[in-house]
Amino acid sequence: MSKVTLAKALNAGLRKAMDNDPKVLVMGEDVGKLGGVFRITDGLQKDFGEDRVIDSPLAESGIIGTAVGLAMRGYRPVCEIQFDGFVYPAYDQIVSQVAKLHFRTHGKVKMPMVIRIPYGGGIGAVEHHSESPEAQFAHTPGLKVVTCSNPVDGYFMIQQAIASDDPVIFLEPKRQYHADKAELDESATPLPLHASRVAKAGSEVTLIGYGPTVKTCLQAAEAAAGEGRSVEVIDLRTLSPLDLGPTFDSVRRTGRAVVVHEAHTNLGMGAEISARITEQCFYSLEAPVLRVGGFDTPYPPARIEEEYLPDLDRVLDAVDRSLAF
Amino acid sequence: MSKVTLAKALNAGLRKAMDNDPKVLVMGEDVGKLGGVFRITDGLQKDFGEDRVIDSPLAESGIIGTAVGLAMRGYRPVCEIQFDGFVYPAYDQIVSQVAKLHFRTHGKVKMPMVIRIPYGGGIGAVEHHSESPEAQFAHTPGLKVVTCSNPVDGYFMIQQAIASDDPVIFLEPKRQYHADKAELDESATPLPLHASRVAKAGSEVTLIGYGPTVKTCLQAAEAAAGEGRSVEVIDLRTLSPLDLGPTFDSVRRTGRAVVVHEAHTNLGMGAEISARITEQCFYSLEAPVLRVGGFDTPYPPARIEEEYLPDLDRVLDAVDRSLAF
Amino acid sequence: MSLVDPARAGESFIQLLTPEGERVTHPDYAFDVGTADEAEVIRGFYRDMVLTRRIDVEATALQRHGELGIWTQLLGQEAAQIGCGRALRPHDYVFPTYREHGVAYCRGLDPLHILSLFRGVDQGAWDPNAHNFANYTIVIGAQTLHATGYAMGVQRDGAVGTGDPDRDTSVVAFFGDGASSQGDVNESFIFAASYNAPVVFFCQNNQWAISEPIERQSRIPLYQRANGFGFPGVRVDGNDVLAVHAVTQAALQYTREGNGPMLVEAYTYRMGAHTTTDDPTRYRMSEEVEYWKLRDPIARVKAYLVRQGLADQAWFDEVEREADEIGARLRDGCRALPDPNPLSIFDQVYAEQTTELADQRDGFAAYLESFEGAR
Amino acid sequence: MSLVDPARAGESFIQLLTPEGERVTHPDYAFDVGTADEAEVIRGFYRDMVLTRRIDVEATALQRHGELGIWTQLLGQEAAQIGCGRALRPHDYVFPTYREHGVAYCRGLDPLHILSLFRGVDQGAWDPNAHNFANYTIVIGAQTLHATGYAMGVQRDGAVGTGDPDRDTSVVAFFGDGASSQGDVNESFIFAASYNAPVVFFCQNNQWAISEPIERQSRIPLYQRANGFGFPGVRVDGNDVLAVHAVTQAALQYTREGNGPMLVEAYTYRMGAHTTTDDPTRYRMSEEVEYWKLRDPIARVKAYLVRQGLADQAWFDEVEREADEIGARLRDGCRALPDPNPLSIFDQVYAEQTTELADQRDGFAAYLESFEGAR
Ligand SMILES: Cc1ncc(C[n+]2csc(CCOP(=O)(O)OP(=O)(O)O)c2C)c(N)n1
Ligand SMILES: Cc1ncc(C[n+]2csc(CCOP(=O)(O)OP(=O)(O)O)c2C)c(N)n1
Ligand SMILES: [Mg+2]
Ligand SMILES: [Mg+2]
Repeated sequence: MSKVTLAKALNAGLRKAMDNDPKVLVMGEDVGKLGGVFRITDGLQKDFGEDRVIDSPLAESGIIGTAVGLAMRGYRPVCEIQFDGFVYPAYDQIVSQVAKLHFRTHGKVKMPMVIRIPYGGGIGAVEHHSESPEAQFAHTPGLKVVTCSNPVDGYFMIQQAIASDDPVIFLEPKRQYHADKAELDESATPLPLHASRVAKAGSEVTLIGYGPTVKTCLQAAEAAAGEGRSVEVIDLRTLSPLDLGPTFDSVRRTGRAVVVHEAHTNLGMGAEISARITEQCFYSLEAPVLRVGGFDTPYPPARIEEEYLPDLDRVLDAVDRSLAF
Repeated sequence: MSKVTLAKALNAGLRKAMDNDPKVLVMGEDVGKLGGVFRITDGLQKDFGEDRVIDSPLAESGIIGTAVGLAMRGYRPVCEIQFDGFVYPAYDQIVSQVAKLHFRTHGKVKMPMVIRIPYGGGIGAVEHHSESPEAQFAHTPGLKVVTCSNPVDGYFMIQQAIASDDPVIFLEPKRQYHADKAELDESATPLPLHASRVAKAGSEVTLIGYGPTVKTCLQAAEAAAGEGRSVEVIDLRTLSPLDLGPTFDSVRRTGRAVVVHEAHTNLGMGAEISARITEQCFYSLEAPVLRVGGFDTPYPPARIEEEYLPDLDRVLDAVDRSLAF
Repeated sequence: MSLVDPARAGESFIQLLTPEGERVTHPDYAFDVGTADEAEVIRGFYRDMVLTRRIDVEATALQRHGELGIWTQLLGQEAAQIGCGRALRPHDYVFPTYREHGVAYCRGLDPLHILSLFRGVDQGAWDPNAHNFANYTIVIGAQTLHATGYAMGVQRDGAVGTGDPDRDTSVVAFFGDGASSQGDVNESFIFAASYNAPVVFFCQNNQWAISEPIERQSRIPLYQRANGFGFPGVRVDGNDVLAVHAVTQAALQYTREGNGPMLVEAYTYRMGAHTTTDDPTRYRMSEEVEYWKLRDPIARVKAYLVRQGLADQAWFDEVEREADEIGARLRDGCRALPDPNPLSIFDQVYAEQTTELADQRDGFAAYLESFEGAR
Repeated sequence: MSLVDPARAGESFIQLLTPEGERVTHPDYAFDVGTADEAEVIRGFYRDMVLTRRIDVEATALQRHGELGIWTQLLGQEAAQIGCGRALRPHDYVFPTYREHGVAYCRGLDPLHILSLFRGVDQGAWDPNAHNFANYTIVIGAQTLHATGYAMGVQRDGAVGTGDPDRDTSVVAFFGDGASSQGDVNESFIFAASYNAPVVFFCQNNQWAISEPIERQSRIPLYQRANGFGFPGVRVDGNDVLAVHAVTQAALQYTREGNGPMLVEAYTYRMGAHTTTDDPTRYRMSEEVEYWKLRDPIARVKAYLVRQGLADQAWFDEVEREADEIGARLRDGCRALPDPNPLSIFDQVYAEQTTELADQRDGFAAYLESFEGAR
């Protein structure tokens, strides 16, 4: 047992997956010698060689398109997109090929591909380096979409994603890469990949977060506890398929729900979660599901990103508003 | 006054816009001599020349990317994407450039561009020819997204979209191109571009549709009327910004709402509309907002698309379920 | 900025059989059938082309009769497809567009699979590994990257440059003249060149991308595109099955040996409409079509076989009879294709079904049953 | 498959001033300043390069002091940028990447605009029409299509091929060696060639795309990419400001006259890190950097000026003084840049504000005020 960051945990998880299965390949821009701009693939090329850790030409559609062919030849490519905002040149290959080949062929072609995307804001970066594209992928049938909020999940989920025979968009909250360390017991039995979990139990309001906002939600729950309010926190982990069982259970108890994400509020995950909670828990709701998200503007310049991102205060404000209904 | 199809109305609207403003250009694949595969640009190249009606090389990113440059030089490009499923190669230029240039430059660069997309299913086509990509664009700040459901709206809305200094994704329900004719009074005063409208008044359930589903909703309202049920139908027309004023008014009266679209239900427009109705009309709701959409599978082969698409029966079923709450 | 007609201009236009059916030689490429009987092979090509054309004609007719939603005719491109298809070895792998019915035929794919797609019964759901023939790809150019990635896999499997003919493998990426403008196609050139991957980029330049002439896509002959990426490109008379075979064979060998990719431009002509919904009279002159009719890929082989006395009327009749048989089989088979079960779509999205989708399926099944009950 | 070092190999590597500061001639390209005083012009280039380098050094230091979030250093690329920038006419139009600080300087853009971007105050919000210098583009390659479209607009305005030097306009698209792999860049070649648009594609091949060497992107010299698209490409010594100027001038003229696009590859070297967050010791050898230090673009001009007696120490000192002044101005100016008002973002999304967004703004304003009240 040792304490590791999310970055190290992901690196260890990738290494384990490559050790276990010679068909696993890592590919992307600067993933080789440099180990990726966030060092998530650090040392892998040295140990597994250039054939398995592939520096690609600078072309995202090329990365994903060739990964499709590699998968058809029996490989399991793990593609890195350098930053969230650079996934769009590959969007066509992802939504029209990766997502559809299994369906098109009635399962004769499988797409065991993982597309790793460092995502989200809060790192003081320039444009296109702080986006949250999850809703667009979750809206696309044929893709699975997951995100981890902590090192332990990072370690296990990346391996589960690689083991999956379906294509998985694997969203890594880049702000958390080097933020907090956690004890990692590699022998523990992980939750299934497509399961959400109660991160903190509570009884008055259900706070639903994922990826980078889980930490904010937990802090909010703590702050609320200080004021005598009991808040339950759900870490969604899987965005497609959604596992809302624990959320429904929770809302049926609390009657109130607040969804928190960095992506634009309009048509973000919060919209879907709100719609489903309302469909499934209509008679339990004491208040409409509230949403705390990025505003419906492009991601702003770094000097004001902290105002843009859902923070502790905005989450608490929403909790208060929910309770006030 | 004459009776025209949607296809003819759009053609007339384009022609009018080109007549009025020499900066308006039409560009895309096969828009010239052929007049587009749906003939929406029929005859325009003959009358306005190859410099204003531009057949492009076969590359969607190229079409939109060069249109950005043309807009920066003072032109107003109207780009045709041949079919919905072929917009994705241009997705990066649309979401990272077209949508963001105004924001990036604090308004110093305007993007008066229209991206016309024949969309939706029901025409018996092969893969990628029946998609409904509206939610992805509506989720993107900086874009405006509209869709017409009838020839009169087609005629006026295309001109309003071209006149707009913001980029407009203009979704044309291709199934309706040649379906129904309507009287077109070119001298009438149109609704503003970003306004929804009550397509049929009613009192018991609010049915919300747009583009190709408005017709289905109106038929459902009629069928329901036959069974003594009064259904109000809203034609949204504008998907971003959403104009939900008329919807909220309606739901405050009816207490029940059903949203109908062809796009996948998960994270489709219905999710956002449900979330907003619940937020704004919480105490008026007698039932959760229900959604009738495409299923969360890729668009199916043509022989079963009628089962996939929300049809009269599925809409009526949802109306019944809403009333049963 | 207009293209010189290479059929007249010559340079890098490889031809081994003239439109009149005369054999000619080329310094770099020879028609080589190894130990096989040459006349037998050429008769085989003729038969392949006639049967392919018949499949195409039947499918076009089926579309006219409402049995198919649409059909992508290959009329005029038989030599390009058969010449290439017959140069392949079984363990080579093909990534087609949506028009390679002739290649599919060479690979042994039942044409009913293709009709199934265009009828809207499925989306072309054949097993690509059954014949090393990938599924049709409709988004222009996307498959060229798939081919390149597949070839990168071939490299990783050590199946290139070993000298063992049963092991060394090449991958063929088909695309059209219009497709050459797509970012994906150019990126596939870059990846293949960068990794030295064994890909033959096989471009059927049929002069048109729907209504747009080749001049809109390129101001120079397309085979020269390869120059910009550092690998060889050649232009072959795409209506000459012998030349296409010879050039493809050479290209396959070049790539199998580990020299990296190669581009073959088969200069041909789309004699029919783009698809059955297209109306080419809106954008091209009938003289052009007439000009190309004189270059018909099948006629010249027939002329050759007749003049050389390599086949008699009985033999030609037998091929026609075979074609009739195929036609009948397709007509019956097409009409007999069962419509899919709407519920099946829910099961085909993922390898590992999700609870969400299973629930959606159950909900829809119950909904459908409610009608059964009502009846 | 390794690139020959063209600095040694010569072919199509245009050089007019050697690293040692000797003038040499080239059969096709001459340094031509028209009626101006040549020495004056070269001194001007020297000054431009020194000041540009100083801007870059100051910005790097500001980043180290936490005043900028990140900085994209141009160290080593001064000659490529000044040589090109000074060949432009005012009505030409430039589409930069994120590293063309030297070109920005030539166009008259206040460097504080650029610092503003990298400080995170805005996203590079300058008015592109103020200096015919478009906004920095961070998504690799995207701007090459914008440049091509802009040039298509120039054509439609009749501002090409008229022979009137005050009217004929060219558009310069900057991009890097890495960018050459992007679909967008290749599509821009296709569109520009197809429409004969007046674009100079100006590639600064600085040998690296972050950690990836040029060999990953191309197996042949990059300027030859143009061959595949049917327009001319040349490679110039990108560390030789005279050669870059001469070649760019010729390329601009070629495009202005209506001959269509042209590719210029400025063969140079990124002497610093990719950005201030990059650590190049992880992926490249210090010998390589040493090798290129001997080819420093500024040192060779200084050697030339000194040896030819075209500038004395007092003059060099004066340039240094100017650089110091700029440095001081940047340091003060950067720290003084006001943080944006968070509420401003809601007003910048659309030309015509939406009710939705105005409501969102009001809601957020009220929320912020609730804290004001609470204090
Ligand atoms: C990305 C994309 N854009 C547009 C289309 C519509 N489309 C189908 S075929 C075609 C023309 C293709 O021309 P070419 O590549 O020359 O192939 P050909 O049809 O002549 O065989 C077009 C524009 C498409 N299928 N995919
Ligand atoms: C589409 C896209 N993918 C990835 C990146 C991340 N990125 C920024 S700069 C860079 C390397 C660019 O190399 P090159 O084109 O040679 O330009 P240079 O930085 O050397 O000037 C990369 C990969 C990006 N900005 N955009
Ligand atoms: Mg073609
Ligand atoms: Mg570079």
